[in-house]
This record gives sequence, C-alpha cells and structure tokens, in this order.
Amino acid sequence: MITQAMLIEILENICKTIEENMSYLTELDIAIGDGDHGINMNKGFTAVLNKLPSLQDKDCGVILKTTAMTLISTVGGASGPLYGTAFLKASSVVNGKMEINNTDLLEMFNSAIQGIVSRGHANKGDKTMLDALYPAYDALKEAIDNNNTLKEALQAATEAALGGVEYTKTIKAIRGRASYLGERSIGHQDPGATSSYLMLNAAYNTINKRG
Amino acid sequence: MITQAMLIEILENICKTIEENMSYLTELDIAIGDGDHGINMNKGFTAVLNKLPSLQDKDCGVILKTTAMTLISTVGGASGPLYGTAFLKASSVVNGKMEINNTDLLEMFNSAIQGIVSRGHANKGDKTMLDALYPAYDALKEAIDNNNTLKEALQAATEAALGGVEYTKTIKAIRGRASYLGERSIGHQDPGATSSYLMLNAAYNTINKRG
Amino acid sequence: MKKIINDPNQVVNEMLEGVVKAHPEYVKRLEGFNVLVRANKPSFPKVALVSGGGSGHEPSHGGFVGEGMLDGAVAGEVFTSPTPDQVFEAVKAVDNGGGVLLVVKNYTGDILNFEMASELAAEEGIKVESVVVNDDVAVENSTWTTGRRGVAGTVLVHKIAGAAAEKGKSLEEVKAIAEKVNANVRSMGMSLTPCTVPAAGKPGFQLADDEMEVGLGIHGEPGTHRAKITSAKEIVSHLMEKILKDIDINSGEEVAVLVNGLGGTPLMELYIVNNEVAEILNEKGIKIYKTIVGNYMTSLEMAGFSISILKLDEELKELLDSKADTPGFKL
Amino acid sequence: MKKIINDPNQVVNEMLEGVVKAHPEYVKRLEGFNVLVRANKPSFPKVALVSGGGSGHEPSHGGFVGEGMLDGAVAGEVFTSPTPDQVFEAVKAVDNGGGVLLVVKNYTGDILNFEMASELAAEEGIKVESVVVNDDVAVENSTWTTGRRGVAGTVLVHKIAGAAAEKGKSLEEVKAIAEKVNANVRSMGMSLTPCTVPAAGKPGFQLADDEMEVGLGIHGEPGTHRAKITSAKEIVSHLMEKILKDIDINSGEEVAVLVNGLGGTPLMELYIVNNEVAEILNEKGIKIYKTIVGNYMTSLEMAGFSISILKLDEELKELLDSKADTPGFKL
Ligand SMILES: Nc1ncnc2c1ncn2[C@@H]1O[C@H](COP(=O)(O)OP(=O)(O)O)[C@@H](O)[C@H]1O
Ligand SMILES: Nc1ncnc2c1ncn2[C@@H]1O[C@H](COP(=O)(O)OP(=O)(O)O)[C@@H](O)[C@H]1O
Ligand SMILES: [Mg+2]
Ligand SMILES: [Mg+2]
Ligand SMILES: [Mg+2]
Ligand SMILES: [Mg+2]
Repeated sequence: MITQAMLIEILENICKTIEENMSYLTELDIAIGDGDHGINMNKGFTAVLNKLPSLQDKDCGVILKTTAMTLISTVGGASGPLYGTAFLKASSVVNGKMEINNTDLLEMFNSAIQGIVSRGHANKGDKTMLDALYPAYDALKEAIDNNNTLKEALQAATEAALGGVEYTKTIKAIRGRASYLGERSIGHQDPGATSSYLMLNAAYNTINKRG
Repeated sequence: MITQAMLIEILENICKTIEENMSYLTELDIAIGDGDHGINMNKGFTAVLNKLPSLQDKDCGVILKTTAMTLISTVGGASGPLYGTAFLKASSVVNGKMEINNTDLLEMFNSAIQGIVSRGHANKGDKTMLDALYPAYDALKEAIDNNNTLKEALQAATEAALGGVEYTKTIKAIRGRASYLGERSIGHQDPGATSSYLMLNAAYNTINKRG
Repeated sequence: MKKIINDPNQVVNEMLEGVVKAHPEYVKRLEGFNVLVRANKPSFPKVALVSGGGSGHEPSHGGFVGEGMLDGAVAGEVFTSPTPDQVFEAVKAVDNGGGVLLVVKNYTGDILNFEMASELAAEEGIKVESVVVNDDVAVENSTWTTGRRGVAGTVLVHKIAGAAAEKGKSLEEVKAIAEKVNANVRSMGMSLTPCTVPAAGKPGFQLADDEMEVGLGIHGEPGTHRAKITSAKEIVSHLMEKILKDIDINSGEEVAVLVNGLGGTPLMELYIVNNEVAEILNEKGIKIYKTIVGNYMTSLEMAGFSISILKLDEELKELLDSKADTPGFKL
Repeated sequence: MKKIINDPNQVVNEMLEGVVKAHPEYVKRLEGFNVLVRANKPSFPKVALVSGGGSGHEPSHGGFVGEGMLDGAVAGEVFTSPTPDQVFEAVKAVDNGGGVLLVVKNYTGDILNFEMASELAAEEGIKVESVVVNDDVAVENSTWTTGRRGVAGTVLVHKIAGAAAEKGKSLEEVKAIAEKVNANVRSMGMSLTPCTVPAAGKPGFQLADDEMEVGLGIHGEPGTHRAKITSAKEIVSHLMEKILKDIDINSGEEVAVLVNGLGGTPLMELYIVNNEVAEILNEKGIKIYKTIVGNYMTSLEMAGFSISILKLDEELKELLDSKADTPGFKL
C-alpha cells in the first residue's frame, strides 16, 4: 500500500535522483542523441519538486496529474510528452484515491506504458525507455501475482529495469533521435531507459528505507 | 657596372629567394600582420620570373619598369604598390641604358626610397621596409664614395640592411598593419624590412658569384 | 566552451529579447512565453503559420516571423522541442479565424509536443493542421524507424506556404502546398566541427583535424558516417548524388537551390559550394530558377553546410517569388 | 586547417563564380578580373560606387552590389588589397558619366592600391573621388600613425552613400554624405577564435580556451589586448564604453546599431549581444532608430563580433531607410 504521503516522498526522491544524475543522463544523450536528456528531465523534476509542498493533502490522482502536467509544460523534447503522458495515464487510475494498492500499482504501470506507446509508437527492442519499462512491468506483475510484498515487487521491477538498460547497449535504435545513427548506436546505453530505471530505483529506495 | 644581362640574373635570383622564403615571410607577417606578405610577394615575383625571358634584349629601364608594373598588378596589399613604385622610380633613372654604373645605382636606390616615402609617408623607425632600406642606402653610398667595388658596396648595403632588420625587432610599429598592435609589435621583426634585405642579399649573391 | 553569453540557462530568453529589441517593427514576444508573433497581426482572416522547435537554429524560426512567412514561432530550449503549452499559446495568439498550420520538423520530440498542442487547440475549437517536414536524405526513409529528419528544407516550406497563406488561400490549400514543397525538397549536410549546447558545456562529438561528419542533422548529433575531409568538389558531389538519387528531376526541369550554412561556415565557403552545386546541375541540364545562400537553419557555431534542392512547378515558382519581409529572409 | 574548399589559391575565383551563379539577376563578373558589377548598369548617369579590399569579409563587398548600394566591388586575395589594375577596371566598367566614388577602408594596402587606381582613372579623364572609412575605435587615432582602421561601419557607408547615389545626387554630394556617415560611426570588435587564411594554412594567432582578443581588426590579426573571457554583458559594456567615449551622443538623439558577426558566431549570440547593446543605449536615453544584426563584415570563420553605432540626423535616417536590393543586404 502506498499512501499519498508515501507517494509524495517517492516523487521527492525521484526529483533528487534525477538532479544527482543530470550530468550522467546528459552524457548518455551526448553519445547518441543531442545531449539534453539530463537537462530536460532535471528542469521538469525541479518544477515538480517546487509543486510538491502544495500537494501535501491532495489525493494520489491529483498528485500524479499535477506531476504529469508539470512535466509536459517544462521538460520538452521527446521525453517530456512521453513521461508526461505516462504520469497522466497513471493518475487517472487512482483518481480520488488516498492510497494505492498493489493492483492499482500494476494497472497504473500498465496504463503508463500504454500511454507511452500510443504517443510514441515504439516497440520493444527499439532502444527506448520502453526497454526498461516493459521488463519492469513484467517483473512487477509476476511479483504481485505471487503475493510478494510491495517492497519485493519494486525491487524485482527495478532489477528488471536495470537489465533492460543493459540490454539497450546491445541493440540498434529504431525510434527517437538515436535512430539516425543506425548501427553506430549499438554499444551505447539509452538515456531514456536509464532515466526510467533511475525513477523506479528511487521509488524502491523510498519504500525500502521505510522498511 | 651592372649589365642588363646581369640585371636579369639579379632579378631571377630575387625571384628564387622570395620563393624560398615565402613561408618565412608569411610567418613574420602572421605574428604582427595578416599573414600574407610571403604569399603576396611570391605571387608578384613568380609573375616577374615569367616575364624575364621576354626581356632578354631590353634595356635596364624597360626591364625594371616591366618588373614594377608586374609587381603593381599582382602583389596587392601594402607591399605591392610600395615595391612597385620603388622599381618604377628606379627604372626611370636608367631609361634606355644597357648598363648601370655605380652612380646610377646610387641614384636608383635613392629614387626607389623616395618613391616608397612619397606613397607610404613612413619615417625612419616606423618599423617598415624603410628601416632596412635607409641604412642600406647609407652603406652603399659610403662604399661607393670611398671607391669600393660594386661587390664590396653591395656587401656593405646587405649587411646594413640586415642590421636594419634586427633593429625593427626593437621598435614599435607606427605605419602599416603592425601599428594596430601598438606596444605588442615590439619584439617582432618586420616582414617588409626582411623582404627588402632578402632582395638586396640576392643581388649581392649574384654579383659575388660572378666574382 | 567559448561563447558570448551570460548565463547558459538564459540564452533563449536573452536571445528572444535581443530579437525583439532589434526588430520591433517585425516581431513581439508573447509575455511569459518563448513565442514570437508578428508585431502587427494581419487584419484579414488569413491562415496563420506557426513553426518552432529547439533553439540554436537561428534565424530559424523566430527570424522568419513576418509578412509572407510565419505568423508565430515557438522557441524551445537549445535543441529541445518546445513544450505543448508554449505551442498552444502561439496558436491561440495568431489564430485569426482562418485556422492555423503547424510546420513541424520530423523529430520525435517536435512531433509529440506539437501533437499535444494541437489536441489542446482542437479542444478550444481552433482549426489546426500540421505538416511534418522530412527532407533529410542522409537518413533512410523506412516505416520501421522515425523516418527522415526535417532540416533546411523547412525554410522553403515556410517561404512557400507562408506566401500561399498571405495570398488568402484556405487552411486545406496552404497545407496541401506545404506538403507539396516537402514532397519535392531533399537535403543533406556535412560538418567540419561539432557544436556545444550552452547548458551541456561540451561538444556533441569530437572530430580529428582531418575528419568530417557526413549526413548529420541540425542538433549537434553525429552524422551517418565519418570520413577524411576531401575537396569541396568531392563533398558536394557526394551530397548531390544522394539528393538526386532520392528525387527524380529531369533535364530541363527547374529547381531552387538552398546552400545553407550551419552557423560557423564562412560565406566564402558556401559560395564555393554553390559553384560546385551549380556545375553539377548544369551538367545534368537541370535549370536553376533561384539560389539562396546563407545561414538559415543553423546548428549554433557548427562549421558545415547543407544543400537543399526543391523541384519547382509554376505554382511553387510563383509562391517562391512573392514578397517575404521578415528579419531573417527578405525577398 | 578545416575548410570546405578545393585549392587554397582558387578560393577567391571560385567564390566569385559561386556568387555569380547564385545571383545572376544581381551581379556579373568582369571577365578576367576579380570584379563584380551590377548585372544591369543603371540607365541614368548616377554616381557609381566602388568598394573592395581583400577577400574573406563576405558578404563584403561583392554581396552589396545592387540597387541602392554598390555599383562595383573589387575582390583582392584573402585579406590582401586588390591591385590597382583591378580597381581601375571596376571604375571604367561602372562609370556612367556621373563620376565614381571609391569607398576605401583605412589600411595602408587599400589606400595605396586604390590611390594608384584613381591616378590611372584620372589619366583617362574619369571623375574619381575617394572616401576613407576609419570607424574602429580600438586603435587610437593619431596623425603619427596609420590611424584608425575601417571595419563594419563601412557597410553603413555603402548603404547610405549608395542610397544618395541612387537618388541622383552629385559626386560631391555623395562624397560628402559618405564622409558624414564615417564621421558619425564608431565600431569596436572582439573575438573568441582566430581565423586561417587558406593559402597560409594556419591561424593568425593562438588563444587559450578561456581567452579572447579585444579590439581586433577584420584580417585575422591580433587585437589591442588579450583578456579572460567574461560575460556578454561585461564584454559589450567594455566595447560600448570605448565607442561612446569617442563620439558625443546625447540623450534623446537617435542611432543605428549594427551588431556584426565575424563569420563563426551563431546568430543566437549576436542577438544576446544586441540585447545588451540596447539596454546600455536605453539607459542613456539614446534612441535606437534601426538595428541590423548579422554577418556583414566578416573575417572568414572567426568567432566574434563588432558593434557599430551610427549617430543619425534626418538626412541619414531617410537614406538609411530607402530601398536596398542586393544579395547581402535587403531593405
Ligand atoms: N518514440 C519513442 N517512444 C518511447 N521513447 C522514446 C521515443 N523516442 C525517444 N524516446 C526516449 O526519449 C529519450 C530521449 O529523450 P530526450 O533527450 O529528452 O529528448 P530528445 O531526443 O528530443 O532530445 C530516448 O533516450 C528514448 O528513451
Ligand atoms: N606606409 C608604409 N611605408 C613603407 N612600408 C610599409 C608601409 N606600410 C607597410 N609597409 C611594409 O609593408 C609590409 C607588409 O606588407 P604586406 O603584408 O604585403 O601588406 P599588408 O600589410 O597590406 O598585408 C610591412 O611589413 C612593412 O614593411
Ligand atoms: Mg536529447
Ligand atoms: Mg600582410
Ligand atoms: Mg533534444
Ligand atoms: Mg594583407
């Protein structure tokens, strides 16, 4: 169970993680993109961080929708609308709810992925954020189906996302800016997959710390 | 006595010397000018070299006037009109003559310098070609007044010119492009003074080789 | 990083201020947004053209706001697509009852952000259409990938669609003309040096002293391949070969040529390039109707250029010739 | 040296060919000479304007040949004044009975070569006058030295004297107007990188990663001093201080501003510079009548810029506003 207070804590942690990894994400994007992913994401999550205090007593739907709209209007680039849409779709699953149960979580994650796909039309193996998110979803689903704890489920999802990040190094980009590099994109890690993993890891760390 | 055949030989040697020193002169001009002196001069003297065969049986005046007009229409920059005027003034001293005696030589040299001054309005110590040519003229005059041979006189002129080149390193440029550098021009050798010395040296070498 | 700037995070803001201060007779800024619109909104209900994208391509796109070209331009951060709310604001400001045409370069980020803006505008009842420019032949066109990029050909779309809008054509007509330009223009570029996004502080790639990137886009990203620098003649002949392989132009047909500098290339070199382009076209009997040489779709300080060839018909010629009066493009 | 060229010794020739192929409606080349003249010689006996100098300053000067600006432009080798015979040829070609005004930048080489050309023209009975532009405040003006250099202010002389000639004014009048522009314009520049003359193959000076040259000319030569790179605000304020110290402009008076790129500077940075220039003028109550931002008097691929401030009166304003239609400057 994730209460709205925990949700806010998770988002706070995501914001911090993105800030800490701004240069790292930018480096990755310099290699196969245009070198702005860390900068874009940090701009967005800095704006989210500034909004969080005003969301202290709001429900999970409002918190996630505000996050979504903030990302949409600050990040820019490809990742802005994609992550924005993901959070927007996730928010509609928990409209009016003050807590998120494991079934909600799974449905939120699924909706988020569907949102990204319907905006960006990418497939598995196209070397995008989806290559971290799909395996993460599968792991999350398996863990929850097997009645694991939230913490265990998030840990499994995070590990699977990291596996997905590693996998992006081995494949050729088909979508996004890196696709222009063709074969030359192989060997490089996808920035968006990396930021997806970092966000999941931040969520897991928050839950893990709470014990 | 310089016959018109010797004059042509001297000019040939000057052309070769300028070609050999093209990069050197350009380097000097990169330091305090715009890096084209060697290139400009070589363009001019390559054109002169191409004209020399057609001047084999012409008098000294025609030879020098043709040289002058060729330089004027090929060198460009500051040095083109200045050296062009110098050769033009020198040519008028030996109009119709098939040989140049020592008195002619002195007058030619003097006219050349006057031509440069009346075009460029530079003074002694302004860090220009004149700082090689004035001392060269003085040395030439002294040697000829003292009844030295042509070879000795040219040797003295060349050595004095070299002294003038060294002197340009110690002074601030007042005329020409190097003047924009103000104090920063000190320590650098003037490209035009250097090319003047090189031409004199080529003349001396030609006479010297003839014995 | 050597740049004449104040704060890397303020470059877009201060640039827009500088543009408005330089050309108040042409453009004004929508307060609080990175959007430039015409200083004087046309009084008749013409179709309004809005373009935009990441900054760093100046004079694209703000420099093309004015009579006969754009009505509004949206400036994202450097090389980063602008957000939907910014585009939406531009659309609302320029709509004059005739509808709005969005000219979008084919990059995932631009597509997605402009698409979301269209959705917002449609919700408010504004008629919005989009045209996606994808003129770069360096990238293979395949339905399995993102497709070709939009590069300097976009400027010709602005010019010609802008002229059509100024002539009072309908949204559908202007859109069709923009699509016709896109269908008939092909571009390809190369560069000698990378460029540096101010906020990133270091260049997008490294090149040895004797190397060039061929087939690169306009965002400081690497190209399709790297090669030893050769002569202008060989470079141009390679680019022209790729361009002319991708579009059928017969002897006797007419084209417009755009030799576009990427920001750090001296005009001297662009004209040397144009000399080679013209010779190739002359040899093939292709007629050059108009040539444009200069910095129109740049990548900050990158040294390099792109060639765009636009196949013309009578309609395109007339629109290409009609008046354009903007800070960055006058005719 | 990274350049898109064929043969370093052919750059001027091929560039001129490229210009003529790009703009045959504006310019043609005098066969056998590095001279561009208007494609259509004006049919009335107006004063003809000829300018020129070393190449590498494109679009100066060939790009300004056309209605309302120059009648002819003479291109020397890169950064090398053209020879007198070339200038003389231009003078003969453009003379239309109204006499010819030579616009010369104050460099020894330019002065001497144009002077010899005037002598040749005078011998043939052509009325020739010269105006020497010396707008660069970086160099102290002293009768003991070569005096101030001519830099980007020259473009404003072309524009305004060109307009006067187009209006049918006499040689004396056009000359007087050109001198008035020169008397009222001051410029100063800086650079972040050197540039390389193709035939020399290496740059004119070296700069560390955090250094800039201040007060440099337009021939790749070093400036008056070297300093650590500071912010756009500080750099502009230094240049503006030098400029405004050299010319009295009172609050309420009007000026034209030219923010000129040296060839390798992104337009983004030029606009950031303009933002600072405008703020300084606004603070002093000096009114900005017109602003021009772009690459007009360049130094090959040098990254840097110059600021020119021209004090205006009614006559200059009217001439500045009148039509100019050339490849490199349109109004
Ligand atoms: N069509 C797409 N679907 C899903 N993710 C995508 C798509 N296109 C790009 N991405 C993701 O976006 C990331 C790049 O984001 P960012 O650098 O912020 O945007 P931009 O490429 O516009 O500069 C890529 O690493 C990739 O993971
Ligand atoms: N007014 C002058 N009088 C005499 N010599 C001069 C004058 N101005 C320049 N020079 C000489 O010309 C040389 C530079 O020639 P060059 O590089 O060919 O021309 P530019 O300076 O036009 O590039 C200088 O080194 C100097 O010796
Ligand atoms: Mg990116
Ligand atoms: Mg020189
Ligand atoms: Mg981007
Ligand atoms: Mg020179």
